[in-house]
Amino acid sequence: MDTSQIQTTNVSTVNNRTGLKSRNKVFKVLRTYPMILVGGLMVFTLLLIAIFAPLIATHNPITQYPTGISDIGAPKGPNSEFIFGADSIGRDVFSRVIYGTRVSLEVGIFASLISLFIGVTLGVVSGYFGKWVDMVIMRITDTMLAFPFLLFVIALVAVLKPSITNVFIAIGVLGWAMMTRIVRGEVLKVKELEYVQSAKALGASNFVIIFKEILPNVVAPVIVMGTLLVGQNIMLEAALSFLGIGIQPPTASWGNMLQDGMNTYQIAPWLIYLPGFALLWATLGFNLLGDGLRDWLDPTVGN
Amino acid sequence: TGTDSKGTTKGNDGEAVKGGKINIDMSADFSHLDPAMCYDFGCYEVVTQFYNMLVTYEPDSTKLVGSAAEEFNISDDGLTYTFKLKKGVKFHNGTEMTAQSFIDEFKRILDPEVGSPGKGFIDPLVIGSTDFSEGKAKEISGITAPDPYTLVIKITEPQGTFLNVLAMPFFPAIDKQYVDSIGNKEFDHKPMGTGPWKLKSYNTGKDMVLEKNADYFVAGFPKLDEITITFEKNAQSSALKFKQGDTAFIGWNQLIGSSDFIQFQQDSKYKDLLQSQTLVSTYYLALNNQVKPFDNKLVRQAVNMAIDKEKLVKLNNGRATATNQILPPDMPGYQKDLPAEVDYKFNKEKAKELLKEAGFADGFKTTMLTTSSDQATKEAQSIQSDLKEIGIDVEIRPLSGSSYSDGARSLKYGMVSTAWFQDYPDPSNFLDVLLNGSEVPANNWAAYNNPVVNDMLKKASTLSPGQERWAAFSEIQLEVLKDAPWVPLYTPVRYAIVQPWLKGFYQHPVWMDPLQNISVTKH
Amino acid sequence: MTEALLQVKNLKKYFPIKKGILQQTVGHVKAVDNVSFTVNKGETIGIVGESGCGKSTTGKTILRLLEPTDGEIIYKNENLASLSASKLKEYRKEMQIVFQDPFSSLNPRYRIGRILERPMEIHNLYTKKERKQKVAEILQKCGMDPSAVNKFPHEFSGGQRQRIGIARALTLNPNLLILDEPVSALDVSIQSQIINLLEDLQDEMDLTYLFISHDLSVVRHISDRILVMYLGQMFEMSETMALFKEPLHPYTRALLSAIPVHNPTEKRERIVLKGDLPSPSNPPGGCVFHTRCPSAMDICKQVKPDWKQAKDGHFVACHLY
Amino acid sequence: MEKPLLDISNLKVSFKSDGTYLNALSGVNLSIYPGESVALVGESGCGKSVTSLSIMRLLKANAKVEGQISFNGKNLLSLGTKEMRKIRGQDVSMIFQEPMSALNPVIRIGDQIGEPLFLHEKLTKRQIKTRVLELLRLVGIARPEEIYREYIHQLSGGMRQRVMIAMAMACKPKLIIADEPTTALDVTVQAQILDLLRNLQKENNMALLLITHDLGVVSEMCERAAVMYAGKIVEESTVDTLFNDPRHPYTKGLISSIPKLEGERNRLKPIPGNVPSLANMPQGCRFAPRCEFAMEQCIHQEPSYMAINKKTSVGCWLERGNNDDRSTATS
Amino acid sequence: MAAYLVRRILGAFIVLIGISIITFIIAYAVPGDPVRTVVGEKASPEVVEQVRHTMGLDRPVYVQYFSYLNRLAHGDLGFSYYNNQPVTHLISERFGATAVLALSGWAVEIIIGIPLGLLTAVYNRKITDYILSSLAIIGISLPTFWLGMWFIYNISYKMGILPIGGSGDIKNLILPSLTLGIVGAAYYQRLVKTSMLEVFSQDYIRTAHANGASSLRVTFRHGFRNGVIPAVTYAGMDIAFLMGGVVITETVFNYPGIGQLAMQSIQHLDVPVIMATVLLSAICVVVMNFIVDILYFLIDPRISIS
Ligand SMILES: Nc1ncnc2c1ncn2[C@@H]1O[C@H](COP(=O)(O)OP(=O)(O)OP(=O)(O)O)[C@@H](O)[C@H]1O
Ligand SMILES: Nc1ncnc2c1ncn2[C@@H]1O[C@H](COP(=O)(O)OP(=O)(O)OP(=O)(O)O)[C@@H](O)[C@H]1O
Ligand SMILES: [Mg+2]
Ligand SMILES: [Mg+2]
Repeated sequence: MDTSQIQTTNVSTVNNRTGLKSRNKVFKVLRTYPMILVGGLMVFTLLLIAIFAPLIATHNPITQYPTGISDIGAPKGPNSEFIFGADSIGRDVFSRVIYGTRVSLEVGIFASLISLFIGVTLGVVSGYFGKWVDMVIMRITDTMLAFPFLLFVIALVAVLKPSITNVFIAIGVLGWAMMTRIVRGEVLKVKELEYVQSAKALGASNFVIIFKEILPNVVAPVIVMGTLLVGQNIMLEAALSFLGIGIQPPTASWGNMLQDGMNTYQIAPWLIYLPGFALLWATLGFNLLGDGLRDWLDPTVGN
Repeated sequence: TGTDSKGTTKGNDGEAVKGGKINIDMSADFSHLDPAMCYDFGCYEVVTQFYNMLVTYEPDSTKLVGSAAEEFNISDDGLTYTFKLKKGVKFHNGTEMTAQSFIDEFKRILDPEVGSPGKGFIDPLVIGSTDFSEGKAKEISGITAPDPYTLVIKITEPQGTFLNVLAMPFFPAIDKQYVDSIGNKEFDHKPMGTGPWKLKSYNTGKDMVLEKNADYFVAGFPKLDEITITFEKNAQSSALKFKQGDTAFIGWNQLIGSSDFIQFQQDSKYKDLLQSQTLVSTYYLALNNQVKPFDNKLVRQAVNMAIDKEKLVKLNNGRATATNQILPPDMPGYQKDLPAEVDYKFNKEKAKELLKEAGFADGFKTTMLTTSSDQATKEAQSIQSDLKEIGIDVEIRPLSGSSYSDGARSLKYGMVSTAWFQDYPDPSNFLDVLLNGSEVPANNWAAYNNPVVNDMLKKASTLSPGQERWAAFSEIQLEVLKDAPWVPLYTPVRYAIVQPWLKGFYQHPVWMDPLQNISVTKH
Repeated sequence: MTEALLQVKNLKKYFPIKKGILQQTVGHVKAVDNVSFTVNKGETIGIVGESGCGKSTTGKTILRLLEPTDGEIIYKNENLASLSASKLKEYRKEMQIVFQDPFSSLNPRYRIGRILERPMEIHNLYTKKERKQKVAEILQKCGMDPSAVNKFPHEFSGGQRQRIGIARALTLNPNLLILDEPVSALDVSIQSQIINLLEDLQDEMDLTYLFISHDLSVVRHISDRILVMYLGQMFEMSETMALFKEPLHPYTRALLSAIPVHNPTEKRERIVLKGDLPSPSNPPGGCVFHTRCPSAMDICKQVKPDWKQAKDGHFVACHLY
Repeated sequence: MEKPLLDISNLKVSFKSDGTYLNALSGVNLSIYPGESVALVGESGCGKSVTSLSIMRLLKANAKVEGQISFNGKNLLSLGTKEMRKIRGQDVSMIFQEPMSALNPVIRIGDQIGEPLFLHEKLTKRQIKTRVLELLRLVGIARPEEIYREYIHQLSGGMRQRVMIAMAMACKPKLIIADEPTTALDVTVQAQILDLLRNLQKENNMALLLITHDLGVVSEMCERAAVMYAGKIVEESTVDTLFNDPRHPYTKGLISSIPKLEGERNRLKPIPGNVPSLANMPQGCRFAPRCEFAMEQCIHQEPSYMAINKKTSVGCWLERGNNDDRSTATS
Repeated sequence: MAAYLVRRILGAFIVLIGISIITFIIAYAVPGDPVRTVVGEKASPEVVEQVRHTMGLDRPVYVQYFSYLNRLAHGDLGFSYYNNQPVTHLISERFGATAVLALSGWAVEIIIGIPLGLLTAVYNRKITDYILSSLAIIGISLPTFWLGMWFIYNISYKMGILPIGGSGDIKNLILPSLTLGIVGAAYYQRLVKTSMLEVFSQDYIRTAHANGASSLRVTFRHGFRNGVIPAVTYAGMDIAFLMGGVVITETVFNYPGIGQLAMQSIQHLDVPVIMATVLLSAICVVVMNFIVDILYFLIDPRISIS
């Protein structure tokens, strides 16, 4: 036999999706894709705020302080007691925004997880098994995509009665269609790859092929999509709350705070500054993170 | 007697201009334009512009005077009502109004096909109404027209408020031929009556244009040529439009938004343009008297004492006065000074004691149904936090439209935050309608059923309007308050803001606002 | 005496062409049409032909990676074509496939160790420890350092990946290896390394190869017998040296003459075929090659030639013989 | 002797990646004379395409190019964008490997072929069309009128490559660079295309730079050939000499590692190891780690590239002792 | 092409059936009694039952569904429970308004989005790209209702240039369509940028350069058409987005369209109208998708064959 020296040189077309081990590589990715860094930091601060909300908040978010409103019911502006002012029934805006972070993240993340779960399951089944299964699932997906999403969610929340659980159930249960499409497309691509064919030739069952060979390779688009979904869902919750069918009081959510603020912003603009900023921060953070991840993970985006 | 007279306005001194057009906003589209179907404040406002009832209220008072009727007469036994109609009154299409025009509307109200909510007001009270509605008779035997300008209505037992009932917008003159030609459903959005205004155009959900009825039977009215009503759901936008001088007034069932009201009040430019009117209405919290823990009187009293009504007034920007009883101040039978034992004053300590006594030292959990408007949720949250202080955990359940009323009727909720506005100025409209055991669950959302009270109500209803009747109802109210079935919260004060160049605007305590009285001055 | 390991009889694989409103099948791509041959133990059969002629499909159908439309695949007296999935699993250990593209043949998510242990996991063979040992052994055999187990596929060059791909195919000790253009994507200097490796492994492990390639020089080098395919059909089959010495089918001749020879001194006469490969969904009638055949006769347009033995062990489907 | 049409001297190209520059080409020298056909052979990644793209100045923005490429006396590397544009498609044109992706899927074939004519020759639309039809016929397309209106996906692989050739021929350039024009094609089609290309080149007396990794193609098509390894030309010679008397161990290795089509089937003699990556270039001779003749010197010092006789230049320490005429090639 | 069309129509039809089933289920599950909405709060139980029967609401679900389908097929959407108007009338009045709004919102998206996409692609990783892309991503992250309120307060009220909400005039359309379009514009920007970048890396772009075409010509003649194809595909789905977006925009601007009607009917549990608005919006999406597919056909010659 030949005495070929085996040196493991890096092939120049390095597929940098995997095997991030060393710290150097992390830094490299962050340097090349600053959006991941910025978005990630923004999201990270939100997570910290959500976790440590009781420590950060200065007031009880649902207590109505008599000092918060004037004699004719006008909310008090920022002052030494309420640093970002009080709302129209005398609650501390700052503390509510802090606690609202929890709600927004909860809705954003849980709803996305539901969508992800349904979307990935259907997408994999549809893409992998093809034929009539695919036909049926894709028709349902088309149908879902034909619905004006917001309208549909509104109708469903109205049916389910607004509550935090129902909001994320409605958003999550209705929001899977796009995910299904993406995952299906990805599965169709991966399915034909030779390592999947090899696994088949080795006698692997469908279960093993799906879970061990295919799923790990659709993780990247799912993560990207999932991140973007969280941002979208946070916005959606706010929109629902703005229309009065989202998170119900006294629970604070940025959306219902904004709604409250919208009615009074001419005399109490501080009611929309902070929650609006928080909402922008969150959606921006998740969008940046998602976009960054996409640039990094999705080779079809030219760079 | 003249039906319409000058309005009581303040500060509008300019010289009135003949004719002219104005724009106003309305917070929502009208539910119905068919008088037989209309039973809410919104549509009352507009239906009364197109139609004339037999009788109506004098401006700024609760006195009934003839409208389409020239004069009327009630027999001594209180069972026969005779109306002499005005002659030469024409519908907008030129047909003449006769007594039959009213009979036709009564028939429509009783017709199950139409499904009118006004039916209960005359069936079975009017003789022959039930037979007609069940299809056993072709005519309502109790309503006759001896001649085209005379209408006679006979009722089965004396009813002090029957004339008030007839003033409700259910019972105007209609042109049956017209209704038949377009059908009941079309009629609901193509109104045609004898009223001061004609419908010029109507874009559902968008706007409605009213046009002067030049042949209106009261000479000189209406004063304006045209009124454009825009449905503007956004209160702030409405306020901005008013500030820009685009709209003539905010009122007429359009509430001034909370922050806009504060702004108007704080701005000297607008402060003087505000007009106010205390409504004959009570906002209250109906406690479910039949279900634990509110079946316990002590608990109900505790809740009565736990709620800070002044805070609610504050949340209404002062556009309300706290109240301690069922009848509103402007309703006969109202008691200025309640006996101490039924005047539940705000007292958290006492409330806690009562709860303890009732066996709920640690409080309990309950639900509160409310409408989904911003103001309602604000107040609900205030009540929620008050009750929290005595240990009661309240879950707010805001519902809109008919899911709200269905919810209330289901008696599933511990508390319902609601309000009642008078249909007519008589205490029975509150005590009988809202607290009679026979009204559970239709209107009696507190599920309050006290045989003693029911009995007293039956007796009082036959009394004709006057001191005796008012006293009887005062007594009933005291009896009710002992049981504390409700928490009376406040009496609303309605504010309107009117451009300085507008003349003739006023707010009426019952419901009809005087669009035909309004005119503009040079500006 | 040679012992037949695998017998392919009248194998057909048609892919439906769907068209119209309800996607009815309006025709078929006859990717493999009536292919029969026998593979003897220990030999290497080469399959050559131009792109799209059905080489890969033949290979995949034999392994039932594609369901055969018709025909028999007889292995150890068992017809694989009609075996149930669970029974098939047993035979899958004994036949393996190596693909062309070294970049898509390894799952980028797993380390090499995992990738090589997976086949044994699937078949529940050996303990964990034994598996690791086995992997190291095989890697060594394929000319790789055993330390490779801790690396990811992307850390290797194309040639190395192809070695790993071969190693994976060997973990289950197969008898038959289907090699679907295993060297086409590699550079010449690496290609020869792999070819040598394959030859060594064959000797060492007593393997039988079905070697698919479009590169005639490679096929010539490695095969004992060669099957020439065109548009899903068998055109010629013979012992390698015989075929190159005296190709019978006009297509084989053209194919041979079209190869650019890298020795400028031995310029040969070239037969340049006219036109392009016909569409496999709509092949010409008669002999499918008649549209491009320099020696086409009238009969070729009408009648499909039979598969016949023109010389000893030299089969051809052509009216010339 | 005639002046070269194209003269590349000491061409260095490096790509910026992660802040550092990787040398893809480190000093390439190559000349092409008018009407001559020259092959550039080498394994994948050795820099063949980079060389061709540098001539056209079509490298990506992350490339740094040094050295000199003179074409007809002009240094292409110092031309303005506008002047360079005039040369592209008119004086020098290119044929790419994958006609399917190198042609625009949404522009009609006729319009694409007409593009260089439109850009460089002041012709009317009708004139362009006539010329395009002529070109289509020239490259052996049977139904030019129809094909003119069709799109690229409607053609077979061979036809597409013919279209590519027609487009490259449109302005009768002095030099055509064909970057692996037949790699994507089947052997029988490849033979047709090579025939066509050779004939057109001869008839129009154009110079041809043929890039390929297939030594067979080289011997059939070209007069001269240059062998590249890891960003350098290691040997250059006439085709006959190159095959019969390869000098560089790499060239020898290449030739011996290819299975023969004739004669005995002997065991192949592969070149051991792998092509080094750009980031890990060996210091001395780049081929040293794989070279069976490697000496101490090879590992430390890069051999210079020089002509060892009239026909051949080699960059190998082994040849230092036995070069025929001791003139070093342009460095 | 004909077969493709028919198949496409068939597919769309199946989707429509799916839509009708889903809307029906939702409407059926709506809490509260629609009969009450019709007859009002105080009607007697007999009246309620009577009306329930007339409305056919006492029949089994599937019978109700099929009669619904049957009526649909005859273009009969029933009458609003809330105000008794024929639903077709309610919808047709508002549909035009919404269509105008959605289309102008779409125009805003295109007019802002595509040039931005082109610019950011051409100046990829340059300062222009960074600035414009940042703006775009902020645009995507902006809550629609916030933007709308901001416009009303600052542009309509403070500056007094444009009317505060309402409809009927071009002036009424400007702010709502900007609000609707700005968020979507950012999507187009991203889409066009991504696909243009991909196109720029394609071999045929290199070919165009090799032929001596200028950058401008390469971008527009060779790149643009390929680059906008994904944007065209997106346009179909975008309609679903716009139809959802109008709910908020119309609410904020008091613009009487389908979105407002939908919100209102959900609040009033006006089942026939809920069903009709959702159905109509979905039909719009299906039809637009269909049109987009045809457009796709015309732009991308590759598809017309396969
Ligand atoms: N899954 C499939 N569906 C439809 N047609 C197919 C499928 N797989 C292959 N074909 C068709 O079958 C024919 C034979 O394909 P196959 O891949 O076997 O060719 P091949 O000889 O391996 O070609 P290559 O040298 O390009 O690998 C081709 O015409 C191809 O288009
Ligand atoms: N834009 C670029 N950025 C970074 N590296 C590049 C770039 N273009 C080419 N390279 C690198 O330059 C080297 C030479 O590439 P080139 O394309 O010239 O190879 P080639 O000889 O044409 O190979 P092939 O036969 O595969 O076409 C390769 O290592 C490649 O990865
Ligand atoms: Mg193949
Ligand atoms: Mg190349």
